[in-house]
This record gives sequence, structure tokens and C-alpha cells, in this order.
Amino acid sequence: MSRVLSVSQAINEALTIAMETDPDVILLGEDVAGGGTRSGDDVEEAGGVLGTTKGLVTKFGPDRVLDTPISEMGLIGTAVGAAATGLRPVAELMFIDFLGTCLDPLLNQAAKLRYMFGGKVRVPLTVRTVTGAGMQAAAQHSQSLYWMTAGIPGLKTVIPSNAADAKGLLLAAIRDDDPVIFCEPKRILFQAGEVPEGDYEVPIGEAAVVREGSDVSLIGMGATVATALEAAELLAAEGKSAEVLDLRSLAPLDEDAILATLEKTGTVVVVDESTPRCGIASDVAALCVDRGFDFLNAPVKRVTAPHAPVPYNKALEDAYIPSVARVIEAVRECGI
Amino acid sequence: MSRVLSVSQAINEALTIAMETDPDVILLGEDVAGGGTRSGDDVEEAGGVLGTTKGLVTKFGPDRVLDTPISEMGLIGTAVGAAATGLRPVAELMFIDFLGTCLDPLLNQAAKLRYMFGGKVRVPLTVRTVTGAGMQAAAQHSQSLYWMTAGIPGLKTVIPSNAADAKGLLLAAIRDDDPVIFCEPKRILFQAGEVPEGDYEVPIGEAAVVREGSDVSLIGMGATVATALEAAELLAAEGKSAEVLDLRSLAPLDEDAILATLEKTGTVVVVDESTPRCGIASDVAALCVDRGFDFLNAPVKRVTAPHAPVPYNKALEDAYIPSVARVIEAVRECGI
Amino acid sequence: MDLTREELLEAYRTLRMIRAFEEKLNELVTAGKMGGFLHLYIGEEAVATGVCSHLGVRDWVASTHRGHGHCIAKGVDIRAMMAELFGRATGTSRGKGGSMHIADVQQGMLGANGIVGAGIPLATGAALSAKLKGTGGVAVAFFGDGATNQGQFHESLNMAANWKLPVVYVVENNGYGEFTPTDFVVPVKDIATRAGSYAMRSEIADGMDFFDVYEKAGEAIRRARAGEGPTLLECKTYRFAGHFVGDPLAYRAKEEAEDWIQNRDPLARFEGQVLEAALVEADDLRRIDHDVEEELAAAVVDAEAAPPPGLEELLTDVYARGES
Amino acid sequence: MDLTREELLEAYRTLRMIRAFEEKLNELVTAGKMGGFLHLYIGEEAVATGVCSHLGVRDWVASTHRGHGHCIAKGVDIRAMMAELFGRATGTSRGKGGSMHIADVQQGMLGANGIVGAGIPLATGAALSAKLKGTGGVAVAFFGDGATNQGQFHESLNMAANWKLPVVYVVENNGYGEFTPTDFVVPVKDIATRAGSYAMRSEIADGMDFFDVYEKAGEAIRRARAGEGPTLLECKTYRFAGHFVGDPLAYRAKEEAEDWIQNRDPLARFEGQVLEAALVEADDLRRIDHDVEEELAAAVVDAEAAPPPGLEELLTDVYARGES
Ligand SMILES: Cc1ncc(C[n+]2csc(CCOP(=O)(O)OP(=O)(O)O)c2C)c(N)n1
Ligand SMILES: Cc1ncc(C[n+]2csc(CCOP(=O)(O)OP(=O)(O)O)c2C)c(N)n1
Ligand SMILES: [Mg+2]
Ligand SMILES: [Mg+2]
Repeated sequence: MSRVLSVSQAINEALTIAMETDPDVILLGEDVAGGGTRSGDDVEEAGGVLGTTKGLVTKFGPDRVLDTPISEMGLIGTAVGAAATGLRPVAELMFIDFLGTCLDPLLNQAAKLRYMFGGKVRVPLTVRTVTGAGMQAAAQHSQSLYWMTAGIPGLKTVIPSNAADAKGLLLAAIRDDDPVIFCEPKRILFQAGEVPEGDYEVPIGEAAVVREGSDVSLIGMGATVATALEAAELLAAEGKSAEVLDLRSLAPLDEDAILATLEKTGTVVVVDESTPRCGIASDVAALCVDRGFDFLNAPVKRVTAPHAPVPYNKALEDAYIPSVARVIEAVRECGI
Repeated sequence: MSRVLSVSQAINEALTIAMETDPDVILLGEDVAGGGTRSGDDVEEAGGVLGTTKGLVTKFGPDRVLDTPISEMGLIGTAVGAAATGLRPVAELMFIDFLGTCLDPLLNQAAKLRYMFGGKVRVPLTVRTVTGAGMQAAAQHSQSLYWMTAGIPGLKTVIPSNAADAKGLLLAAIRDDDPVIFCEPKRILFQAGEVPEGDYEVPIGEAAVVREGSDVSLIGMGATVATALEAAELLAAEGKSAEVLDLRSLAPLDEDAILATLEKTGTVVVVDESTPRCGIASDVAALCVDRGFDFLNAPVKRVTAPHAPVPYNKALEDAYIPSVARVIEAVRECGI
Repeated sequence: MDLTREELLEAYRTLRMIRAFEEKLNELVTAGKMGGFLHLYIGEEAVATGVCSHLGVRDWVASTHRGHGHCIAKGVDIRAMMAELFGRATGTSRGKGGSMHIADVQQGMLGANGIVGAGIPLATGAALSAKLKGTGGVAVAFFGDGATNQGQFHESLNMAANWKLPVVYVVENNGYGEFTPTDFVVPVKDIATRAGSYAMRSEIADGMDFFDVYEKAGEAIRRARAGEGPTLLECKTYRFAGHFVGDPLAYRAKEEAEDWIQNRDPLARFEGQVLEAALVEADDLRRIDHDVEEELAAAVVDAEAAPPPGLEELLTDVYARGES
Repeated sequence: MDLTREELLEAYRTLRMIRAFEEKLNELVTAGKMGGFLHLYIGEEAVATGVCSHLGVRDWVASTHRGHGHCIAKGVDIRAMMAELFGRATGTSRGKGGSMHIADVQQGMLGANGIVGAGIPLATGAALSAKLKGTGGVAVAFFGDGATNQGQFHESLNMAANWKLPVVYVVENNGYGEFTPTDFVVPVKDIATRAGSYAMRSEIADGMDFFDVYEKAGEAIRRARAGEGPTLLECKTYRFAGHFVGDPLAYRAKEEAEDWIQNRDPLARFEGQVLEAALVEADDLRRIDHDVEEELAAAVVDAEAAPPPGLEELLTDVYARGES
């Protein structure tokens, strides 16, 4: 059985299930309850700056849904400490742009404690965070910094492209014994899709072929999966068959799935909303030219944001985000 | 005229020249003076935890060589503010591992102010920072996190492989009107080399061919340039000719130099001390399989650290760092 | 009180301009004519105005996500601000920054800032510049109560205190950080108390009263200029509107807001004070109201007519190289 | 004073073990038999010992780069510690962590930490766990004076105060952060003052006096366990050796160090106190000295004989997956 829910609602549902099934799961973050717990007849809680956690403090109480100060370093560090000592915290980093104010607890603590302690600790922490451009929120509220967390050994990073995966990936993330960064792409947060009822997980580390094809592989993640699918549709109209792979997990990367689609089509275009340097697109390309070398029929093209901050002006912002047209153009450059 | 100096001494000399030639250049960081400015007959300043800035506070006074509290966020943020308002600060981030405690002022301020302000400000900031493994300093004091700064639009990142370049690159960095991260690889900091006297700059954005060759291109940076050169020597003994490219600048990347050596040899092995995901090695490989596709004779191999934190045990740490043997093995895998 | 009639009228003009500018923005966003995340300063005008009345172009200001008021009070051209909010090439940031990044370094305005707390070290650095370069300038950081829970606040104030920098830290305590009441997350009654961690001077002002802010900020700025070091100045205030335009305000009691709006409006307060003391005439104020409206209307017309940045602007201004 | 003879002997044993353990390390590193960056705790033993005497396994400790003393006082096996420092598979971290990452989560020791200030939120999180899970446990963060200039200190103390967490923040004020004197970078005389920013209780102890630390820590821990919230406990102390093994100590005056070492040694002080009060016999102490030496000698022999981790260990323990 499934219903139509937005990605945001699917996340709310996953949180509800996780908290119902495990008393050690707690939420903490800025405004995750949202003030209203204070009292008063005409006040109610906000449930997060985008409303994603609405209702949870009412259901689970302020001991398990904690409004924190605007102290990312402190709150993520506290969540790491809680995770190492028996809780299974889900911390909210309002926007991934704020990684700059809480990198150390992720980079040097969550990611490394297990290794540094010779395997003698677990850090079952989940960090939910909103990513990406598209709402004219400008340079400090629009980044796709998942490459930074994906590059850190000891962390996992996932990003859903639809509501059903959002629910299943988040449940998997929360129940994972390692720290997982769960990305919520702004542009799809309020997009609706079929979501199965009940408790299920989408395994971390598995990409999904969301459209089969044979001439070219379009590889996307988060909001760019829809871009890739649109491009595939246009290509189909010209009789060209594009396969679309949704990475879903950025770390670990599903190398087998990438190599499998490359083997099938010989041509890969990666579509990534992030900036071009040191990103997921480069990793996919590097994998193709290493283990996939013998399958390559064409250059591996990367359709990414430019090496620039995100601009405010709407037309510039639109030009900043990988478009269907740029995907098609990249496919052409591969000789298809 | 040149003399033999260590990389650390070459850096000290560059700082001296920069401060002598421009009164707006100041140094700030933890222990860059090193306490001794207090007074006392039998006390003297330490000049940085590794002694690199020794003597500068004596020469330029405590107004221009400032010991800061252990407050990376505050000190780097302050340096950004100073840079935007007329000074040309050289801030020391003792080890690049501490990026976790000061990312925001680099990611969201230094790197973006100019863009966010429509080009109407300059941020001539230099951040000196020690990178890399090799001294059993373990997981939180041995990282090569330059991929994180190289990936951020608006920042530049450079890393010298020898004392002469260290001096020239640092002078160029300080005089650059953009924020530059200057990496000081631990393993070579006390290695000596010929250093020209006087004032000179090594331009940012230019790689250097440090050994000519025709069969395979070994691309290194910082301490791995020596590894590549050693490997080239061994290959030469078998009659195989390896070209060695020293990237020197990680952002901007000298794409032309990379493509030129690829065109010459058809085969590239990148040697990078950093972890494998979202790194410089992936970017080089991705460039090769995109713009360099037609030149490729073999897979592009990346010899990097594993996707793991840096271990303490000496034998494990040695195995962690890219070795000459692993470079040779990668060359073999390319069929050479 | 040492303000001349001209200075009073200038102060009123600033108060009114901030109010009217933001009412206009609210209108434009609600009508779908303007995009972006906007945080309105309405209700807090006396703080920016009272502080910035003491500043000149050699002085620096670093601001926040709620930055329009600080920019206007620091003398940023409102036409360029309006154009920026419309994303035009004639904007302060050529349309590339938007509300949270309005800046004018020439004017000593180091920018609004989308990162809570991030302006605090920027102002600290500006104060270091002013001190080392001997310009006689001071720096002011404006920030919210919520920002005092950021590490950047702590680290910066400590450095400034150690180095006796010419800087004033102005905390605008409006009782909320987004939707969370301040008393949920700040366990001291007065944020000014936090200066004690740095042996720093502190002061509390009624942020709804221009004159109280003016006086206390004046003293802090005087001390900073005289080399006597930094001050933490807490201004108790309230934001009349939501956290951002579109905030349904479910989390705060209507009576609480009504009380502030009805009884403590800083513009009404100022007007009452100056009229009662017969320092200016009501007509003077009405003329300013009118001028401000005209100026704003013209700014909107100009902004709407101005060209957007060209698409090549996507890639310019990332680096200075080649442009300097 | 409520300590039994057994408890006093146990405390002395801990003091002596920390001292002897580190003297041994100093010897080994200086002789080139041990690598890594080592930060010695010698001189500060009374702090870890006085605090940890109140803790059991359900209680948590987060430590620093200068962590050996905290680990020993919290009951981490010294043989496993020694093996770790030799990088052996039998070490606390199987040889992969080294001095700055010795930990024993089973024993409630959340690790030494190479990042200044980073243990503070870890302890805060442990206190949150203890509170929500109702274990009755408390958490203690040890950190230096220098660490109180980190944002993590500020943010964590604020959260703990808001949430009344069962945690004690123990600042070991040894007068220096690396080479920089504390009064260069901390403008308040007593770091305890900083509790005022969070309306938190604070206390100052003589960190060279086991009994003073014991008493004040006991009270803070009692309050934490009783749900009365956190305390900032400042212990005034001094590190007898350099910042790290190999530090030439050029930056501090020899007389200053001599004075502390000659006149305020916490072991000598303890011995004087217990002998004078005739609580134990000198022989008891000498027996402990002897036992400790033997135990340490054996630990070194064992560690040297133990196998290193296999090369496959390079890649294990990065993730729990597949191992759980
Ligand atoms: C580092 C960081 N964390 C969180 C946010 C999201 N955010 C924007 S404004 C705000 C509230 C700020 O509160 P306060 O400092 O009191 O200023 P006010 O909005 O009340 O003027 C928050 C949490 C942010 N922009 N930056
Ligand atoms: C975030 C961070 N900054 C800097 C360092 C380098 N460092 C290691 S120990 C130390 C001094 C710490 O001083 P304090 O907190 O007083 O502790 P003490 O060494 O005196 O015990 C510094 C600066 C670090 N490890 N982490
Ligand atoms: Mg506020
Ligand atoms: Mg200290």
C-alpha cells in the first residue's frame, strides 16, 4: 500500500517510525521542535525551519525532540558524544552550507572515533541536512557540499531523489551503526511521490537504475535525477536510448552499478549540482577511466555547477544549476 | 645566487621578505611568536610549534606577529575581516586537520565575499598550514585535506615540493589578491634544497615538469613529487622513460600542463598522499578522460592513501602513504 | 543630549527609511514581485540608527541576515539596495548577492551575512586593520541574541579583549532566534553578562529607544576610538514581523507581539520624544515621511527598469586575478 | 575528609602510577624506543586523580591530547595503554590510535583527543545519554585553559546549562597553551569566571592538592548526579615538563618552573598530608612505589613483545558494517 507524500512528509514519516521502533532515537537541532513547546494557547511548534519535523515534539516530547541553541559545533559534537554512549541521535544541520560551523565533530570525531579506538566504539549518528540551489537563497544557503562529507573516510553520505527513497534511506541511515549524512535536496523537498506504508529500508551503498537504456548512461543524484530523466525522454524522442542511474549513496559509491551501466552503453555523462572540483562527478569519471577503461567509447562528461558560488539573480541561478539542455549537449559531445 | 635551506627556512625567508616589502603584511596564529615576547632574561620566543616563524616577532614586533588564542574560527575569521579592510594577513592554521574548527570563514566568507559583493572587495589572505602523514602523529594530525580547500570556488590552494618553490609560491600567495591556502608538507619541511636569494615569485596556477620523459607521466604534488621522481629513477633503470609533473598549484589546476604530458606519454599515474574520494587525483583523472580522451593509451591510475584515517603504528603509517613500489605497480597496470 | 535639529531629522529619516523600505519589500515579496529569503528588521530600527549615527566612512560595520537596517543606517545607497533585491546589475552586488549579502565596502559596510555569527570576526578583523593602520576608525558588529551561542562570538570577543581592539559588539536581543525563544537557549537573563568572560565592558540599552541606544553606543564608540578597548552593548528589542517574510508566526503569542507593536514602536517613541521636547515640528517629520515614500517609489521604478546581470556574470568575481 | 585508608592508598597508587608511567614514556621516547607526539601530564596528577576517585564505570570521561593521566585515573588498563604507545595489536586501540587516542569506552573513557576543545561536546553528549537513559551516570570533560578559548567550550557549556545536564567541566589551568602564557590569551584572572555566561556554578580548586580537588569535584559530581546541573571546576596547576616530549622550553623562565616543581609537587604534597595526619605509613607508600615500578616494567616488556597489527588493519574499523 502506498500514498502520495512529499519528500518532506516522507522524512517526517521515517522519523516517526524510527522513534516508535527504537527509544534510543532522539532528534536535536535548531527549531526541530520550534519554540512552541513553551506553552500558551495560541502558540504551536514550528517543527523545523521548513516544517519537516512538525508534530514530532508533540508526539515524542521535548526530551526526545530537542531545540538546541544556534550552536552547530556544539550540537553536532554533543550528538557524536551521545551516539558513542548509547543513543542513536538524528541531528539536524539546517543547511549543508553550515558545515563550516561544525566540521570538526564530523571530520575528526564521528568519522574517526571507531578507527582511532581500534574498532571498539560505534557512532550511530545521522545528520539530516538540506542541500542545493533553486530558491534564490544565494551563496551561503544553496550549496551542494556533499562532496566534503563523501570524501571523509568513516562517514557515509546518501541523497534521495524521490519520496519513497527518502523514507527508506533515512530509516536505513538511522539504523546504521556508522555516521551517515542524509541530504535533503531543496528543489525536491516538496515534490510528491508514491510512498509505501510501513517500515522499510533502502540499503545504503546501492544505486538504482531508474530508466533502462543502451546508448548512453546518465548518472545523477538527488535533484539531478529528474534532470537526467527529462533528458532521457528528449533523447528517446530522437530514437536514442539513455539509461539513468540514481546514485542514491555518494559514499560508499556503488562502483559495480556504475561499471555495469558503463559496460552496457560505453558512454557516461554525470549530472551533479555541486561545483566541479573534487566532487562526485570527478570520482565517477575517475572510476570509469580506471576500472572501466576497457568499456569506454567516449569521453566521460561532467555536467556540474560552475566553479563559482551560487548567484542570487534568478536567471543566473537557473544557469548555475545543471539543465536538461546542458545534459543533451554533453551527450552530443560524446558523439551520440 | 642560492644557498641550501630547508623548506621551513625558505618559508621563514619568504615571510621576512614579504613583511619587509609591504607594511600591510602581518602574521597571526597560535604561537607564531610563541610566548617569549613576555619578557625575562632566559626566555625567548618559540616561533611556531615547528619553529618556522622563529625570529620574526623579534624583527617585526608583536603588532605584526600576533600570538592568538587557540581559536581557529576566530583567528581565521579575523584575518578575513582584516584582509577585506586593507591588511594582507598571513594566518597560520597549525595543522590542516584543524580545518574542522575554522571552515566557515574560509568556505563562506573568504571564498565568497568577492562574488557576493559583485567584485567590490578583495580578500588578500594567505593561510599557511602543515599537511600530511609520516611522523606517527596519528589520525587527527596527519591529514592531507587540501582537496577540501581546492574544491571551494574562490580559494586557491598551493603546495610546494621543494624549498625554492616554497619560497616563491609563498611570496606569490601573499601578494595575490585572492585567499590562498599554502600547504607545508610535514615530510619535506626539514628537507634542504637550493634556494635563490632575493625576492622572486613562483606563479600560482603553473605546474612544473621536473623530469622529462616519454613513456608514462607521473603526476605528484608536495611530498609525493619525490616519490614520483624515485619511481622514475627505477623505471629508467629498466629503460622506461617517465615524465614527472609537479602540480604545485592544486587550485587553479594547470590543466594545460596535465594535458600536455598526457598527450606526450598517453599514460598517467597520479600520486597523491590524500584519501581517494573527491580528491585531486580524481580531478586529474576526470580531466584526462574528458578533454584528454583522445590521448589516452591506458587507464589513469591513482596512487593515493586508502579510504581510511591515518593509523598510528609506524608500519601501518608507512603502508598508508603512497610508496615508490605502489607507483611502479600502477605503472605496470598501465601496461608499461 | 547633544543632537542638533539637523541630526535629529537625519535620525528620523533613517528610522523612517528603514521602516518604509522594509514595508515595501514585504509588499513586493508578498505580491510575488521579489524573490529570495528576506528577514525584516521592522521594530528594531532604533538600534541600527542609534549606533550608526556615530559612525563615518572610515568606520566599519558587519551585519547579519537581518541586514537592511544596518545597511541603510550605515549610508548604503537605497537605490542600489533595491536594485540588488531585484537582482539587477545596478545592485550593490550587481544582482549576485541578494538580501543576505548587501554590502558596500567603500561605505564601510562589510556586508549582511547569511551565516549566524560570521560577521563578528569580520568586524574584529576590521578593528585590527583600523588599529594597525592607525586610521582612527572603529568597527561595529551587529548580531542577534541567537548568535551569542555561536563559537565565533566567544572566540572573537576574547581576541578583541586581549588585543584591546577598537570594536563595539552590538547584540540585538529580540527575544527569539528563528522560532525558539531566547530563554530556551540562553540561560542568563542579560546577554550583556557574557562580557564577563572577557573582562570586557558591557552595557544594556533599551533597543526601542533611539536616545538610549544613541547615548550608550556613543560612549562605547568613544572608548573604542580612544584605545580603551571593546564593549558588548546589548539592545533589548523585538522584531515586529516574522523571522522571514512568509513566517506564519505560530510559535509566539499574539498578545506578546501586540504589546510591543502597540506600546513600544521605536518610531512612535522617537516622534513622541522629539515633539514633546519641541525639538522638531510634526510637519518636519511628515515631510520626511513623504520624501522617503517618494524616494522609495523611485527606487522601485528604477530597479524594475534596470538590466539584469549578463549570463557571463556567473563566472566573474570569483577571483580578482585578471580583473585587478 | 571521608576517605578510608584503602581509598587513600588507591589515590596514592594512581598519583604514583601516572607519574611513573610518564617518566617511563619520557625515557622511552628520548631513547628513541617510542614514537609519536607525546604530551606529559606530570605535575597535574592530582587533578585527574582527585576527580576520577568519584567515578565508576557508568560515568564517562572525555580527555585531551594530554590524556594519559585521565586514562589511568579512569581505570584504563596500563598494559593496554603501554602497548598502544608501542603501536601494538594488544593496545587499547590495537596500535592504530597512539597517545592522543587512547580510549576505553567499556571503562567509560571516551578517549584522549588531538583536537583542542573537542572532548567538551563529547562529554556533553555522554551526559545527555546518561540523563535520557536514566543510568545515573555523570560525564566529566577535562581540558586545558587554552581550550576555553575554543568555540566548542562556549557552545557546549551553554547547552549543558540550558538542559541541566549531569556533567562536570574540569579545566586544568596550567598557565600555558603550548608556548603561549595563559594571560596573553585569557583576559580574566580566573577561568571559573566564564561559567557566568551560562549561569553555571563554578569552583576553583588548587590543582596541586589532591584533597582540595577531591572535595570540590565530589560536590560538583554530587550535584550533577542529583540533577542539579553542570559545574565548571577550575583546577590551578602546572605542567612540570614541556608541552610535548622534546620541547626545549625556551619560552618559560626556569625559576618559575623550579618553584612549582620544588614547592608544589602534588605527590610530595599528598605524601606530606597523609603522613602528617598519620593516615597511612610511609612504608605503605614505598610498597606502592615499588609495585608500580614492577607493574610498569612488566608492561614495557609485554608491550615490546606483543605483535604489531597486521597490515590488513589499515582498512578495518573504518566502518562498523560487516563487522557487527
Ligand atoms: C550558522 C548558522 N546557523 C543557522 C542559521 C539559520 N538561521 C538564520 S537566522 C537564525 C536565527 C538567528 O537568531 P538571532 O541571532 O537571534 O537573530 P535574529 O534573527 O533574531 O535577528 C538562524 C538559526 C544560519 N543562517 N547560520
Ligand atoms: C583545534 C586545535 N588547535 C590547535 C591545536 C594544537 N595544540 C595542541 S595542544 C595545544 C595547547 C593546548 O593548551 P591547553 O588547552 O591549555 O592544554 P595544555 O596543553 O596546557 O594541557 C595546542 C594549541 C590542536 N591540537 N587543536
Ligand atoms: Mg534574535
Ligand atoms: Mg594549558
